[in-house]
Amino acid sequence: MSAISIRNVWKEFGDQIVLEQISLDIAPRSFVALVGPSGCGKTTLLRMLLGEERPSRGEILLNGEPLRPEPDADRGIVFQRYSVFPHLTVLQNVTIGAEFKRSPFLGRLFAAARRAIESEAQDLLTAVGLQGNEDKYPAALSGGMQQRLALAQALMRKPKVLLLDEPFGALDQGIRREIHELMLRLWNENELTVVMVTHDLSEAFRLGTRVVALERRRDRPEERERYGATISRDLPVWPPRIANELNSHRSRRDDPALDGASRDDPDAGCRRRHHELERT
Amino acid sequence: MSAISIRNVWKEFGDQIVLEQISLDIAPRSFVALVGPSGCGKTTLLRMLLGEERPSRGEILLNGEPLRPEPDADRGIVFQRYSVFPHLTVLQNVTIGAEFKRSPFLGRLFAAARRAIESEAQDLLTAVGLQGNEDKYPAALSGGMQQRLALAQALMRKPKVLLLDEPFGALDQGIRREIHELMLRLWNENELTVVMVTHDLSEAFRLGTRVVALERRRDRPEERERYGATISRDLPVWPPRIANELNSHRSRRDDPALDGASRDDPDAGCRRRHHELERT
Amino acid sequence: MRVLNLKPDRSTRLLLTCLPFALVAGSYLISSAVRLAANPNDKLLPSLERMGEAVRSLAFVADPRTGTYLFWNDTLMSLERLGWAMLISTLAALCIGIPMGLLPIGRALLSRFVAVLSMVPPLALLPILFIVIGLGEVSKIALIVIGTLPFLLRDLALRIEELPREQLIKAQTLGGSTWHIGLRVVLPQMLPRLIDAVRLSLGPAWLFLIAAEAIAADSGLGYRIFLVRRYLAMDVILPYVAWITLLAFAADAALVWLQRKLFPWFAEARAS
Amino acid sequence: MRVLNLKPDRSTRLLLTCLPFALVAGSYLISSAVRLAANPNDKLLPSLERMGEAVRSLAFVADPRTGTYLFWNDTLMSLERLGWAMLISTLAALCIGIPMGLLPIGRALLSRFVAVLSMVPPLALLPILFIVIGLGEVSKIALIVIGTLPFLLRDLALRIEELPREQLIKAQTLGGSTWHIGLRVVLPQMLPRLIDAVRLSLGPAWLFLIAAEAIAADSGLGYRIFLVRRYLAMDVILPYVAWITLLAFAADAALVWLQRKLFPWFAEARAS
Amino acid sequence: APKKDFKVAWSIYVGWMPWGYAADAGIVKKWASKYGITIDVTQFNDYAESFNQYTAGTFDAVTITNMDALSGPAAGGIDTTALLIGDFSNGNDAVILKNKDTLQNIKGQNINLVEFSVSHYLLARALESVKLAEKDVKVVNTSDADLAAAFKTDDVTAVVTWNPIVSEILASPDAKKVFDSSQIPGEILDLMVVNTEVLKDNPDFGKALAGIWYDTITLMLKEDAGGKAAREAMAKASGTDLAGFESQLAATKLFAAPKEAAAFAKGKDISATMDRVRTFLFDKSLLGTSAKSADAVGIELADNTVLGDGKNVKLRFDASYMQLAADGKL
Ligand SMILES: Nc1ncnc2c1ncn2[C@@H]1O[C@H](COP(=O)(O)OP(=O)(O)OP(=O)(O)O)[C@@H](O)[C@H]1O
Ligand SMILES: Nc1ncnc2c1ncn2[C@@H]1O[C@H](COP(=O)(O)OP(=O)(O)OP(=O)(O)O)[C@@H](O)[C@H]1O
Ligand SMILES: [Mg+2]
Ligand SMILES: [Mg+2]
Repeated sequence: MSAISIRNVWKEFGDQIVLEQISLDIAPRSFVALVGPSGCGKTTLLRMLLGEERPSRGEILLNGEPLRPEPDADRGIVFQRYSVFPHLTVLQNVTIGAEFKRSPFLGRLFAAARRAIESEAQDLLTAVGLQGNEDKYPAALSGGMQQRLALAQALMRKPKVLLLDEPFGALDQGIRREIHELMLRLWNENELTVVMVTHDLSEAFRLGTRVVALERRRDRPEERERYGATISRDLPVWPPRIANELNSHRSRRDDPALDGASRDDPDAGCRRRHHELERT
Repeated sequence: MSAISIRNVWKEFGDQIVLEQISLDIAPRSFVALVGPSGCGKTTLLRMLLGEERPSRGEILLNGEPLRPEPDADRGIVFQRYSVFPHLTVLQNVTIGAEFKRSPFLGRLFAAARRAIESEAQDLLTAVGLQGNEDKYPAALSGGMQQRLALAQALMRKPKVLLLDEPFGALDQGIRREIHELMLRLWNENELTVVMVTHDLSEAFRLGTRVVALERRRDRPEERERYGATISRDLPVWPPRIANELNSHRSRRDDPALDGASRDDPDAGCRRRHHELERT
Repeated sequence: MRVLNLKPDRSTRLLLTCLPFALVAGSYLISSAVRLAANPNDKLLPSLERMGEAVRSLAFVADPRTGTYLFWNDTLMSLERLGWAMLISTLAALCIGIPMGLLPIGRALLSRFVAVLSMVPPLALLPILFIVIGLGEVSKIALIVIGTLPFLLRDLALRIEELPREQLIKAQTLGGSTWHIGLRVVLPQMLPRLIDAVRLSLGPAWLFLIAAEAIAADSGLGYRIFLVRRYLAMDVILPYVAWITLLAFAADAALVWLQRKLFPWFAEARAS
Repeated sequence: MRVLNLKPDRSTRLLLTCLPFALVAGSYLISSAVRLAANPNDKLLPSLERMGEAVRSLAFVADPRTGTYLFWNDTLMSLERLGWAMLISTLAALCIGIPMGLLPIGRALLSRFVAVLSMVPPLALLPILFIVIGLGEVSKIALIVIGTLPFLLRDLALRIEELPREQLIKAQTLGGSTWHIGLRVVLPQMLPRLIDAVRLSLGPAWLFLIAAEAIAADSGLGYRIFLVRRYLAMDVILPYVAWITLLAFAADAALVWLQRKLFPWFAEARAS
Repeated sequence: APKKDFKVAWSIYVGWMPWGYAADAGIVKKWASKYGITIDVTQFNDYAESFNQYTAGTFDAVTITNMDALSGPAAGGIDTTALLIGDFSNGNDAVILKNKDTLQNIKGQNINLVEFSVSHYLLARALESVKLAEKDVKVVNTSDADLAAAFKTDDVTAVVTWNPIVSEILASPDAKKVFDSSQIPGEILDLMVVNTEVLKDNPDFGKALAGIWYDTITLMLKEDAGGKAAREAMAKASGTDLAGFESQLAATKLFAAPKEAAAFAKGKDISATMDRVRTFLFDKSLLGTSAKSADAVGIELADNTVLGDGKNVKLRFDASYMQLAADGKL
């Protein structure tokens, strides 16, 4: 499966301590929402999970093994912007991952092999609602469509872990709502552990199975350099939301994602948590 | 005062009709929120109010006089982005309007004249909550702070009409809420007629005294070119919100702005209107 | 109304565009007429007829010695040199510039070196160039390559560094190797940008071509200009300069067209 | 680990940076030694001592004819010409480029003209230039100005057009006149960008300087190089070329420093 | 107002170095003030540009060879007077082959030279002497400043050029001189020419130039400290050292005395030389596109006989100023 263990991780940039003493165990198939004030190190933590940065102290394990120290196909990522390749069409953006896998020299497939992955990619595009846009370039898509494309692209390589850095931060409110549903569905249907950074508390509570807040314990200007952020809250979301067991019959229990999205006031539960978070 | 009359205005770009038959009378001190789907011509209408574009047919009157056909100091504007000057400090961004007014050759004031307008600018900065940031450059400000600065900058020249084109569209939810309050306060305290374009219905209902929706009556692809958008809804906001009469005693009636912002569920009234708008 | 907001209509615009050209042409014709009135043999500012005649005899009368039409032969030779040089420059820029911009090791190895190289005045190094690669066509092409390559390299490396880091990371999370990333993420995005850089370096390229042809050649536009400069044959020089300008303009337009045609995604992506 | 992710540490980086320089120096020394062994009088690749000696006699022994130290005098003259030329170019670019980029009328009037002008190879027009403005310092400065100004103009106009339209409208709603906007909105934002453009055009500027000095001058770095070229005095040419490279580098670094110092807002604004 | 200010252009070449020295040493100033005029002496690095400027009218006088005087200013319609004959090339110009001893071997080779210059003329004369024609070789135009370096490459096997480049090239062991200007003495003349109209209106300008020239020559040829210092200064100014400069001087027949120069100007040889030169130039269509024959541009010799079109005399040899100098009447 795909459990992540963060064990007593510190991160320093030169003299500045950004994160201190982060320990977190993430169960397989969780959806962890990471919140916290701007500049507290959320992106830094994500980049460590990605392997782009290494912890200054401590270690990160993926399924008990030390993390590969560079980004790789077992961890997918969606950024707020620049996630898709502007020079590739929508379809090519999705197939490129498979092409990398199967064609070590050219990074490109032809004929039958190409058609096979294209049909796979088509399915993914349909799943994210981009069917019919295969031959467009990303610049011709709206922001929301680009983020859907980025999701499809990331899912093509079937990563065990999906990392999201404010993926919907630049989207309009209405579009955001739609894409939240999509996100929940994708999480539900794929064997994914998700870690998502967000600024938006209601988004965190709407999507996550668990909300983790990072915060600096001491935040006076003169202390900024010397003290990093650490985990200040770690709340399971209520009512508990569990991903669909894949390949088991679907009706075994309510689909929590669809349930969450169709309740009349989806924010009610969240609000309570909000207050809890804000009471500091 | 500052009444705006839009009289049977059409706007065409080449063969494409963007707006048709727009007629609208805007009372002094109103706060008109302009909503409508993307690309329906909201910005175009705003640009005509600004004088940057001229109507193809019809006319626009400001206090009964034809509008000056170019942007001028009687109409202020705040855009979603790029509103402030990156090469000027916060303080300079606010003073520059006054400098333009008083110094036709250098566009720059010195010594006592400078100090006078600087203190005026300081007051405005305090009003928008930017005190202490006078000497920073805009790049060092967050998005929300930049928009506050843009408001202060626009108010410095005491425009009769303030035009806003999705001024808060790029802001985070939390910051948006704060700046809404600020906006209502500024509208209330300055002798302003405001026209604001927004994508966000709840924002429209939270801020406006009147919500005007633009829409294309015929929107099939083959008709797009030949039919422009027109006003499909024109709703006063309930309960009616009236700007403070300036220089009259404040307690004469409830401050509607503060009232609106402090109610427990500010969206309740709006929701009803929402439904009305969506029932088309 | 502010001058800033005065938008001349189509015909006024056309008129304004033509105005400076007309002024230059007019002042040429007048000065030329004045000088020719004083000395009918004056060579500095020949009349239009003189230039036309010179062009006619170069372009449409075969040279008795070589049997070629000098004007066209010169053009062909120069364009060939320029074409080869720019091709080599561009390919070299891609082969060296991509590793240099993409890999931290490449950057450490080359960026300073290329920065220094780009400051060396190539004309001053001609003697060494001759010794190393001889005096034939190769040396002319080499001079242009040496003159343009450092700029192309630096520009390319810069553009690669400007690529959002997110893209490179994304490519890695899709399982791409360094080679994959260079080939399928960086290279195709650099091609249109390289065209922009080539457009910018065409000016210097012409300069170096003319300089190279001035130094040792038996044909070419620069050769002819410098040859006839010995007897101040401005009736040949001026049409040649005009022709070079036209060719440069055409090359530039062709590159713009090529960029739009080959990389339809680029214009949109750049705008956004 | 992917090569892409290999980040050499400080000392490796230093080593890598020095490597190509060392290679060039090494191969020079070896070839020089080989040639000198075959012919001790070989002038093409002089030994370091020879070059040192040549520099010493130029830099630290007064010229009997003029009583000056030739090396320093050459440097001074060249830098003076270059400095004046770039100053004039820059000022002219501002005075013409801002109206050209900002006003629709200016754009209609000049943009095509400058585009064509930038394609004219200035070297080919040298004789006319010398006639029109004489042979003094002015003509050398003029050649550099003519060679660099069209680029600066086009670049500046482009940068102005890249300014968000919102800024110009905002300035108008603050009551700014066209003059105000040019002076307080456009000009200050263009200055740091102009420094970038000047940095780019310094390379061509050196080229034109050397070309001008090669034809008509009695001092200057380019003059000296062309004078001693007849004797294949590489012991003078190579140090001069190295010196020019160093000067060019220093000028570039100075401009970068200036930009950072004078326009602290620019780096942040460009990054965002 | 009568013209008082005159401009003289000179370029760096062994036979013309005295002009630069004269300007630096104050000799120019001395003679100019004697005649109440000013003379501005400008140095060019690039020879062709110097006489182009003269042709275009920017200068009143220029140092030039007899051949370029005809193809440049004279063919360009500027009536020009050869005021001073300074020297003729007596070995300063040479045909050099790589690893071949005789001129015959030149057949079929690429010859690098400055096209249409005196080198080209020398080549034509050399070919003539072994019954070859220009079609038997291939001429490649090469800038003079780069010929020394070019000869070091394998591509280049034959060059024609002038000093100091000749001695530079001959320093390499594989270079063999197979023909030089000492075999056609008196054909390549180094002149100081003046715009005829200017000279006619201002004979003092001509007198001053003659005075400057012979003063300087006398000074530099003295075998004393002053002469050596002058030669050393000229050597440095031309980018070489004393020995190099003197070897170049040795290959130059400098007319030390004005008498000698005047006599040469009046001699018969010039007529034959100029006839050869104009035929050569006409063959190369360098007498102007409209020239129908070598007679198109008239040349007036010192004895007032005219070669070619008497109605279009543009180049005149005038011995009178040299004669004045010889007679000590300046
Ligand atoms: N490569 C780096 N070198 C030095 N400092 C860095 C680096 N990356 C991040 N930092 C610093 O680490 C701190 C945390 O940055 P990070 O981007 O992780 O914050 P964040 O929580 O993602 O903020 P935001 O919500 O604004 O995205 C910041 O103070 C930042 O300046
Ligand atoms: N200068 C112009 N020339 C031609 N067409 C234009 C111009 N400006 C706007 N349009 C067209 O007019 C229509 C309306 O554009 P406008 O920007 O006013 O829409 P909008 O309602 O502001 O959209 P959004 O909500 O996306 O900002 C669009 O179809 C656009 O393409
Ligand atoms: Mg972040
Ligand atoms: Mg809009």
